Amino acid sequence: MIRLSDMMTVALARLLRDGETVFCGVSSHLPLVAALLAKKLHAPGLVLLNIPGGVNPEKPRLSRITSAGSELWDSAAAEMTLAQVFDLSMRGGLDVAFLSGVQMDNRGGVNASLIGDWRQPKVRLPGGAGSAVLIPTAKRAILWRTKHDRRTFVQQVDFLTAKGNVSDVMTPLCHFVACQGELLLNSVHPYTSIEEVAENTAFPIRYKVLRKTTPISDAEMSALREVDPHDLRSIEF
Amino acid sequence: MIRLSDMMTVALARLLRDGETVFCGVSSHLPLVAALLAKKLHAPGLVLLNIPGGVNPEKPRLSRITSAGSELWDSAAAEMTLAQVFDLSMRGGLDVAFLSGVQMDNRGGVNASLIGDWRQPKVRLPGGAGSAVLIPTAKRAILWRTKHDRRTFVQQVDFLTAKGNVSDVMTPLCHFVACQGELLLNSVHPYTSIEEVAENTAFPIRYKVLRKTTPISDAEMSALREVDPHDLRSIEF
Amino acid sequence: MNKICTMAQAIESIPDGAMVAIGGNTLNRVPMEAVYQMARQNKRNLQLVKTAGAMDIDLLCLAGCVKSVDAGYVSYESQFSLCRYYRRAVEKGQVITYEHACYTVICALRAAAYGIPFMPVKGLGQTQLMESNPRLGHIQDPFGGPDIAVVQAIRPNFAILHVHYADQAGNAMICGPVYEDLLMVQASERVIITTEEIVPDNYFRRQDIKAQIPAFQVEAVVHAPKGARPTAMPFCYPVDEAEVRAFQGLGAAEQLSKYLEGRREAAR
Amino acid sequence: MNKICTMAQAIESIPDGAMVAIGGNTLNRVPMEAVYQMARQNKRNLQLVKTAGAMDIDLLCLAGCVKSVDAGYVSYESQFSLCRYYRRAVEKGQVITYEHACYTVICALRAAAYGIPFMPVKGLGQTQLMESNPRLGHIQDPFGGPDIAVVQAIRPNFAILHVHYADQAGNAMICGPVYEDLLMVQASERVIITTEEIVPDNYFRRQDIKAQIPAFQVEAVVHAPKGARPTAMPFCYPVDEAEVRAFQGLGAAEQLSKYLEGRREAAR
Repeated sequence: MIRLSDMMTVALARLLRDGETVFCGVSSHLPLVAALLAKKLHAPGLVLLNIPGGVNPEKPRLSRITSAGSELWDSAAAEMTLAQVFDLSMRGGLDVAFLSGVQMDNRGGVNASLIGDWRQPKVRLPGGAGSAVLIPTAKRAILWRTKHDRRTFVQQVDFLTAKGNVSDVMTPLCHFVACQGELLLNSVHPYTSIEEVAENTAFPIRYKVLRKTTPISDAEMSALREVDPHDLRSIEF
Repeated sequence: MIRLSDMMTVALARLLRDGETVFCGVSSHLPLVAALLAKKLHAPGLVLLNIPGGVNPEKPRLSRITSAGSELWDSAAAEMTLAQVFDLSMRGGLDVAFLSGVQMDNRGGVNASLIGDWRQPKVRLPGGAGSAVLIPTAKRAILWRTKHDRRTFVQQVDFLTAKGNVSDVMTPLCHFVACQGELLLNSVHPYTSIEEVAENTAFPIRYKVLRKTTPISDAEMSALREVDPHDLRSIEF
Repeated sequence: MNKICTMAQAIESIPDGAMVAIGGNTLNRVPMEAVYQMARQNKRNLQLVKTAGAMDIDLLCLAGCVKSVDAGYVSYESQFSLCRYYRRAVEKGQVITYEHACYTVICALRAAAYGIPFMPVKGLGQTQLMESNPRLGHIQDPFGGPDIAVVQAIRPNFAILHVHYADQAGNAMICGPVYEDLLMVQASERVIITTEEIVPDNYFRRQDIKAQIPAFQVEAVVHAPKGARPTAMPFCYPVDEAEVRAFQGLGAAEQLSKYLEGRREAAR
Repeated sequence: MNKICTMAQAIESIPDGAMVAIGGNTLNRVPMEAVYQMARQNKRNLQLVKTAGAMDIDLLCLAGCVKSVDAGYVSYESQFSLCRYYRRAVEKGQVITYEHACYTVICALRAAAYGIPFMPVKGLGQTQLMESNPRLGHIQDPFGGPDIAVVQAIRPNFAILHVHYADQAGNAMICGPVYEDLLMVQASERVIITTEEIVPDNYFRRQDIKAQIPAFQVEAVVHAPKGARPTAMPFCYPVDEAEVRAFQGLGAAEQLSKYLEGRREAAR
């Protein structure tokens, strides 16, 4: 039995390349573990950037409560404040930003702000954090969301918090990739089907070649357990 | 026999008030000693800011070569980089900036840039350093110049490097104060006369009340020797 | 000059309606004891400024202290979920949200620190923040490039920070992540420091230990051991989860004063 | 990744015509060994960027390496007097001066670091710099305030800094005054570090010692003990006055190669 959180984390890790600068923000345990996993597996030179400003923390003991705490600073070799990490992205030097949202559409639009009309929101959401500037400036903005349902993957977002260089969207069911401004289904995870994905997605599912996501290898699983022994990748499930 | 450098330094120190933030830049040994003297005498809460970024260095051992070296950093309690010191002035938080120039006119204009036309300068001077932004933004810009001659105190500067909140100009011969945009003679130093000042000044000398600069007291002289035992205040004489 | 005072005295200096920047990030190194005191003193119409806030903003919203929030993110992380008092206040129209990217808060504070009216911001591409937040706009590039977004300066009346070490004059030092705290000092008119420890006068005059915050920028120093609780203080204490949950469980504003009284007792 | 290389290799990567920001200030912590190497390699048309330069700019002007200088101040201090080779080159029209306030250099570097085309600058009031320096201009405040001066971004192709400690990956640390060095790292496309000491790989992974310059921003690391000489290296060595005077006494460019050869011998 493959766990959704494991599949998502491993699939995200595979998207990262050696030497890339990768930013993980608040409430981002799952991609944080994915970045650490990639570093352990195939991307030892990956540069992890974060809110507390610790560049490349070495085997951090992650906190269950926050992905913006000093545990990402303590074992870092260098300091780069959040402001400087944003600056890096603004001048074109950030390779990957991991971001999320409450609604996403198939044009790469993200809503993390509110439900309803912005003049009088029905539901006030947390806000996009870095999204509005990172999604347009990071070379690749990778979106992730631990829920895959029709309330999340919508025809049109209620409010456009951000849009731009979205390259991938990872969900518990599948992996979308951006192609000429449209999100195409790239692969469905081993335990599900295109029908289940379509059923839970409010926008039309389109694809070029339909793949199954490669199952988690033993090496991936054991590395995953090592970088995340307390299973923080699963706290949102 | 009063030395010109001693008189200038003491007279500058008297202009500084307790609690003021005071900036001294490159090649500024004399006002640097003046600020340390004021701190010792009547302004213990004066905050000395400088290029290396040491806030309020404690009894620094000044260097003969530079007023921008680490000796102003070592014994400082806090760090404030040059960029931050400029920022402070920009937002209205700098009380006093000490600045100099090669030409000054009686409207508070300063030239530290060049002699001749800027398109093809006859003489290239060092440049105004912080002048162009500090003279307009510091609450009081105090000018000082260790030469008092007609080439320095001109009718009109060849090039306007900066102009703005000049409050005082201190020379080896006298002290000008700004009054409604004009430099008026405030006092002549004890060893000279208004005639000598006028002879060495290319702009007309005007004043409201003509004073003699108060001579250096014994307390001032002994404090001066203490803060500047190696006589760095005199290196430009 | 000795700037040490009580928390009550320091917070009394903040008038209703003030714009207040709060240090720390989410549940990390937030000056919570000062936040409690603002609620106890029943401040009104505060304009809060923060990149990423959580319990601080949530509590002040529950207490009815808040007029507006400039922030990029207002929520707890992971299992602590959303800020429901904040949400409720916004949804009822009691609190105005100026929604930013965290970075536009940083840029707005930089503009204030640099004494300029606005700051150009790269990267605000397709986003409705441009229409919903009046502090954002566009400007022409005088050197011939394309138009660029700008954010208006935000100059808080107060910054409140919790630090590890401060001396009585106000020289102060944060260990570990600084978040936007140092920028808030530069950007704000007045600075209140709450500190785990008061250190002797010459503590910072050493080559290897310099205060990041110079005394002359600080107006008040409050000795507040555990002053960040229940948020985490790096190298000192972790998040007090029970305390956060107790707060989240209050439900109504009426329960808050009892909670705050309890916190006062705990601090003794 | 091991980024250690020789000074010759590091400097060879700089093409003629490059814009180069040089660390340090006046005669303090300037990467002089790298400056010597630029002269030895006979670079041409360099565009130098610095707030306050002295022997670095003077030497490169004598060597004929310089096309333009963006700076607020170019001179020695006190008894070392003016940069006469620089002056001569400017007066002869061989070198273009973009005269700044030191702060507009800082603002221009900030603009580059922040990825924006220009930076508003408070305080450029009545100054002919506005007409003589094409990198300065004016802009309207879109929020209704008065017009404000702006400076165009300066994004150097290279920053060259001399530091105290660096590891082979490029993590680097400066002790004492940082001047504009850290900003230059953020603003520049490529960064060359020369260092007094190469430290082991895990040297910086400690709570109290963090590199201020992260490895990923650095392209080359050169082990250059005494690499700032004859300028001062805080906590290491003072200005070598005799050496500065020897340089000032050279007179003509023909003497320079012998001086540089002598410096190479001394560095062995």
